[in-house]
Amino acid sequence: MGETALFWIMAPIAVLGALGLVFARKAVHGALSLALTMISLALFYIAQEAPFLGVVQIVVYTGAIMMLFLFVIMLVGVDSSDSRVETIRGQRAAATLAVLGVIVLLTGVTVRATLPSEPTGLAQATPDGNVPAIADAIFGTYVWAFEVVAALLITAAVGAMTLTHRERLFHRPTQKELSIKRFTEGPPGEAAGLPVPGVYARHNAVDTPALLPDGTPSEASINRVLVARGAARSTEEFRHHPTPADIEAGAEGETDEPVGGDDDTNGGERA
Amino acid sequence: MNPTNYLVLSIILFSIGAAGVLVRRNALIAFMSVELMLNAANLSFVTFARMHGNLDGQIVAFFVMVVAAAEVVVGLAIIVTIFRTRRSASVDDASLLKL
Amino acid sequence: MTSTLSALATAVATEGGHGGGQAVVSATGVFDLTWLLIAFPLLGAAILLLGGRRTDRVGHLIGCGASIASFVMGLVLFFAMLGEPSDGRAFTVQLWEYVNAGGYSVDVSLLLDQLSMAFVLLITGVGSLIHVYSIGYMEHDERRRRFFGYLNLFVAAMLLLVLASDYLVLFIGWEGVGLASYLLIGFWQHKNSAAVAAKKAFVVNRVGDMGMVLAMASMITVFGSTAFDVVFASAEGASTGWVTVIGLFLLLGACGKSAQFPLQSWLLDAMEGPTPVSALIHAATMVTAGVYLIVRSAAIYDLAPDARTAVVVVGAITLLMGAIIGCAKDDIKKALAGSTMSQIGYMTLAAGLGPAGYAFAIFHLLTHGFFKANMFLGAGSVMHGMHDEVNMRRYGGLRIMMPVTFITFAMGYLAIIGIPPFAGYFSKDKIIEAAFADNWVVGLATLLGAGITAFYMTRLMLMTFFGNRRWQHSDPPHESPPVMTVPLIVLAVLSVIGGFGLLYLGADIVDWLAPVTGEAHHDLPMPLWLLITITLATVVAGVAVAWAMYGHRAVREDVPAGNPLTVAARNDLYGDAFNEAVFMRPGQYLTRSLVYFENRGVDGAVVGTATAVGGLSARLRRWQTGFVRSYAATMLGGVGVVVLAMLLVRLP
Amino acid sequence: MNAPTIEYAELAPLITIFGAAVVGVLIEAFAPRRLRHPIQVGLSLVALVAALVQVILLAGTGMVAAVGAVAIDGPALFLQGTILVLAIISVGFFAERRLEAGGDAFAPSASSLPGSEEERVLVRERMLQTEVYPLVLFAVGGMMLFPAANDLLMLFIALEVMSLPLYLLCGMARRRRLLSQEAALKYFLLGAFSSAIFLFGMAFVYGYAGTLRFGEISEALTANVGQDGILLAGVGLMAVGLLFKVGAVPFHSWTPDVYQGAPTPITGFMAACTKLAAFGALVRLFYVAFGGLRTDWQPMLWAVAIATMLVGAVVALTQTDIKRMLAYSSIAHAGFVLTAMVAADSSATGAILFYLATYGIATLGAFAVVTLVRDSGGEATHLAKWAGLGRRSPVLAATFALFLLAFAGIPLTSGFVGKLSVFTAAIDGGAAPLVVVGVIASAVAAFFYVRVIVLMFFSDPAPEGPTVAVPSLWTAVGITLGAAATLLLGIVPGPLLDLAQQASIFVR
Repeated sequence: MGETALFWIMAPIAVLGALGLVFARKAVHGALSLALTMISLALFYIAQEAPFLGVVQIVVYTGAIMMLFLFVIMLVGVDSSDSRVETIRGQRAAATLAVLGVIVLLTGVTVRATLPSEPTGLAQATPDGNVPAIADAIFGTYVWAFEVVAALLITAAVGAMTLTHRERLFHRPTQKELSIKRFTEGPPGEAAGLPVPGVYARHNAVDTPALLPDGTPSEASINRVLVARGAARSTEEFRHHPTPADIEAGAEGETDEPVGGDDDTNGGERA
Repeated sequence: MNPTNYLVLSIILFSIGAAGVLVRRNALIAFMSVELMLNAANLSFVTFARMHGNLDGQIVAFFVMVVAAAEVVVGLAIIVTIFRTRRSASVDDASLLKL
Repeated sequence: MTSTLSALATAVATEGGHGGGQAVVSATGVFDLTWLLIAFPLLGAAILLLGGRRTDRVGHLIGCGASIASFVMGLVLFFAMLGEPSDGRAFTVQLWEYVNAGGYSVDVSLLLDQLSMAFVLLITGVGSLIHVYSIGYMEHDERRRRFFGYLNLFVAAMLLLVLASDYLVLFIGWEGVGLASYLLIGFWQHKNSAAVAAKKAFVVNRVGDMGMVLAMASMITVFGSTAFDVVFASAEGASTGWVTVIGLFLLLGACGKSAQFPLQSWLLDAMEGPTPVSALIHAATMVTAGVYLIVRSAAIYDLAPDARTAVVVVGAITLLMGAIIGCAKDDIKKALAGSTMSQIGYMTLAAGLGPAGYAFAIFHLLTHGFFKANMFLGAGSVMHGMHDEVNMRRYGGLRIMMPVTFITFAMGYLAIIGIPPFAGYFSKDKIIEAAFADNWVVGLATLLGAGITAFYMTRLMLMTFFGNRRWQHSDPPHESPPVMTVPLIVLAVLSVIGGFGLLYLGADIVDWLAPVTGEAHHDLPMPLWLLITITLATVVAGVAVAWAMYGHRAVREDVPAGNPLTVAARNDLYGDAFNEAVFMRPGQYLTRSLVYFENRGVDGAVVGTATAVGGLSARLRRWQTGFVRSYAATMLGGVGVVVLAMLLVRLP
Repeated sequence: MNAPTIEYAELAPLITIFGAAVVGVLIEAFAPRRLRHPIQVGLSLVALVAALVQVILLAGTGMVAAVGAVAIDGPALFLQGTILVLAIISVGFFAERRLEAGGDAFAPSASSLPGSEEERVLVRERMLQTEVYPLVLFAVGGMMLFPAANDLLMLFIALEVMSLPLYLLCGMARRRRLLSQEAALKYFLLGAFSSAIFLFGMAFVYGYAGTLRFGEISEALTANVGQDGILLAGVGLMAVGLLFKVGAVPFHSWTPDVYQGAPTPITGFMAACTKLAAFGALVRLFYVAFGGLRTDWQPMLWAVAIATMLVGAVVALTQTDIKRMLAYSSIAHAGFVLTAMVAADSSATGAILFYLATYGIATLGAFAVVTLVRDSGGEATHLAKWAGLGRRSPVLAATFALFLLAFAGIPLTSGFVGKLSVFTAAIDGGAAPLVVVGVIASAVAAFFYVRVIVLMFFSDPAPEGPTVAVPSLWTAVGITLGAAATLLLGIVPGPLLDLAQQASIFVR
């Protein structure tokens, strides 16, 4: 009686979970629905005198395998969702037809078969309980299968390593080595590191070259990637070209700063 | 309880899994659908094991889980590789080989 | 099981169960060495083809040596065979067991009897002459060694074909000669036409091979074996329906290899190969394999009158068709090829007449081998002297420049049109007699064929060796070197005395073959002298018409193509115009329509089928969309079908 | 509980292979990089040869080993031996390093991004992906186990052991890596799909018979009245899984795509060995376990065989890529083998074994030739590029022509004898109409084989055509062996036919 109730409660949930997998737009939702189905299946296993399998189902399948799926989904992009538009002509119709055909055929066969209305049950086959009996079978009758499965697991590990693991083939210099190299090989001016970008009078940003103490802008202060992308400001923009008027003004005394250069005080702190 | 109920449930789950392979573009979902099919088969095995009163079906189900674990690793590795080169996990995008 | 059957076969054969069966005994003494016949040329081919450039300088000598060695071996066996009693001349030599799959086994064993002996001598004898001739003909070809390798390969395969004692082993030789022919037709592969012709020969021959394969499959189904002895012995016990089916399948195979209607189209194109090839393979030997097959399968055809009728009809159609095509061609080799078709039609027709005709078919095959090889080599000699010109409209008056070629060619010419006492007279006349004895219509067809043969061969002769000179070369045509003319002379001698010799000197060919083919005497519906007179009169008429059209007037260099009215208006000779309107025009139309049919009809059928299959292929190919989901859908559909199929079987 | 007895002597070939594979994995972990390639190649060859010797020593055994899971009998040993021979030749092709300037056919590192700087560096440094060899050994182990499996569980596990490494290997091509990875994805998804179907069928068969052992299943076939539907559906579903592996229509669609995308030596290995193993398993399952249902599965296999032969032969006609053409040809050949299989005559098994052996050798050779015809982009697989190859490299073209003629079943090649024996078996088994279809399909097939021969020998070479690379001894020896065997088995097939016939008794 209890089993019947369990079945009629959990079976629809299992089917819903399965449908969720097929209809969810986001892969994460699909994976979670599948986990739901698997947990219901685990309950069915336990109900059908297979407690060991029920536990393994939850621990290995739902716990390990589905988590692996989730990891990969994260890697691929959690947010990506499938468009609902079918691009292959006739695919949905063909799929529906084929799936319905298979359901009808197989269900027809199963329902028509004269199966015993009550199962024999495993009480006789497993006098010492389920787990010892399974252990007996795995390490007795099916020991060769058990041994061969090892090949499968090694293959999986080796395969995953070959396809995804990038071995570091060349020695990568450490920070210490880099700094020693800078001192021994680089120009003495760079020994203390490159100048930090940003012109503090009008800008304070990575796309702006630093002005060296002599007032010239330094190209080395800007990230090369920005230059390559064309996102950096030209150093020319900041080069100071003294005009005759400037020289004259400079001779009069440094009172007349250009307009807009007043925020010098804000950017005065050098890190 | 009548084994037929479990079997019909397993057939339905199997077919839904097959449908998933057929209609879902996302390689991960298609692959999860295959896992659903394997699970459905396992349910049948467990049901039949109980029906016949021998453990063989449960043993098969156990080994299927092991095999599935290995298969998942390999499959996900292939999918990740494809994703890294194409930035897409859609099986429809992988259709250069044809005719 | 097989051994019991073969024991049975031997028993039946000893009793003379079917047409002239004789006891087949295991070979002893010199006959044990029959395999050497094949081994010599095979070894030659192996040395030449695998030896690489090292054998370049002596390649042609090795090739000739292998062929001649085989011929000498043939002669030794022949004389040994003469020493045996006339009904004890069949020997088998078992070499090794080829296939033993389940209840079906095939031995590679050779059968040497009177029929295969005749072929062995023809193949090795004419083959050796052609090898020698090729030394001169291919002198300037840098791939001569390879050419000789292929020729040796051909000889080996052809010998295997005629010496096999099992249809399957015969089929291996059959495919072997096909391969050699294919390689040799396309030997000058730099010519696009040669490549196309090779392809066509291959394609058409596959249709014939299907016939062979189906015949063998039927034999396995009905008799459980393809060995000659078992098949022939058990043929009598089989239903007429099956025997007829086997006979028809074999006929299809024969049609493919022997260029008989409706599979004749490849032969004309095959002339793209070097001329010695045309002489050896596409005139003297390979194309007669179909006739050999039918005669060898006498025991089957004896029991299947319907299949025999089909053979006669095919032969009659081909003989007329070939002759008419021969009239239309200006290319000397193609005219000869048409003639070959026609002559093989004669043989096929004779073979279809049953025991009354088998021996005559082989007789004509042998004499044809002599004179046709002679003429082809003569044509080659002409081409050699004319800088590879093949168009007869550019020849003319060559008899003075090339006297040896002319005289030898003339012998062949007289032989083919059937002037006594040249070889063709005896053999063709016998066929015409047998045909008349069988049926008026068939007889008339052979008679008409003889007339047309006389016409087109005279035309060829006149256009080439007589009349005005239509060639303009700085260096005039020259006679070929002795290495080429000596084989011509030998073949010319054979063309002269071959018929008479085979019929009256030593053993009569008919009696010689009787133990294999059986014998049947026929009653002519008219006195023999009258038939001979009518035949000769027809031949003379053919010659006369040709003389009137080509010997009398200058041959035009361009191809006359005006419409008949214009021609008649321009032409003062109303007699000619009349001739043209009454005889030539219908003839030309017939010719044209035949050529058209040949090109469109049969080829069309082949090409059409190919196109249809190709279209289907392109359509099916589209299923391969590249989408893995479509594939999965196909698979799931397949699952439904498979499961349904499994369930449906139990349903009724 | 009693300790199970495992017949180590009889299982020695399998243990050797799996053991060597595991050692190979350890070598990957511990051996210095530069030594890995020679060690792996040597190890693989030694293991394969040792296993072959063990198989030969076992000849004549007829027993069930490993608590009933593995049958060591004629068909199993014959196929194991053949697979090992083919694998030895294949390893030679994998080890070929002259064609790619120091590299082999595999990506220097399957994990590097195609076209990346890293890949360029790896190519320049002549790095090699040596994990290939242990993976191949695992696959060989699975293939050897597959036709020997004597219960359903073993059958399923062997199927996976054989398939998983192949899925991985398909994606490791050095050139055209996107196509290669796509092939791996397709093969994997469809393969997993088919094994799920297979497993479901297994569940139904178990549901009917209540046992996994083939022998017990065959005894149970008449027992359970009223449940036939379950059994038949199960047999159908299981057939689908196996027909997928042999590439029968309508489960063939992966074949051309995967064959084209995979690295060519792997394609050859797969085309030859997978087909052998899968047919061995199919025949054992259907003859031993489902032999009593013969009349039920025969009509279904008739239909599949006809569709397979015709689709394979017809679609191959319009292919323009040599690898795809060979793929369709392999589909057609699966159909030819099915004709004998359908007949289920006593001589059928021997004929199938012989056919598979000869087909495997010729296939391996043909794909090896494909690796040699190259242009700047790697292998030149487009048919148009093969035009006039006979003039540039007559020996190579002639060898390829020999393999094609064997595929076409022309006399004096092994293919002819093979075809003859399967067709004879089919006729004996009362499947004459099937043979007629087979002959027609062979005739159609002959067209496209000959088309290639004509193209090679009678067409003008393309102006910028491919060159024929000079291979190292590895490939040269392999191709020579293949060609010699093809020719020799066409002229003197007797000994091997006898061997196949003697080996055709299944232990039950």
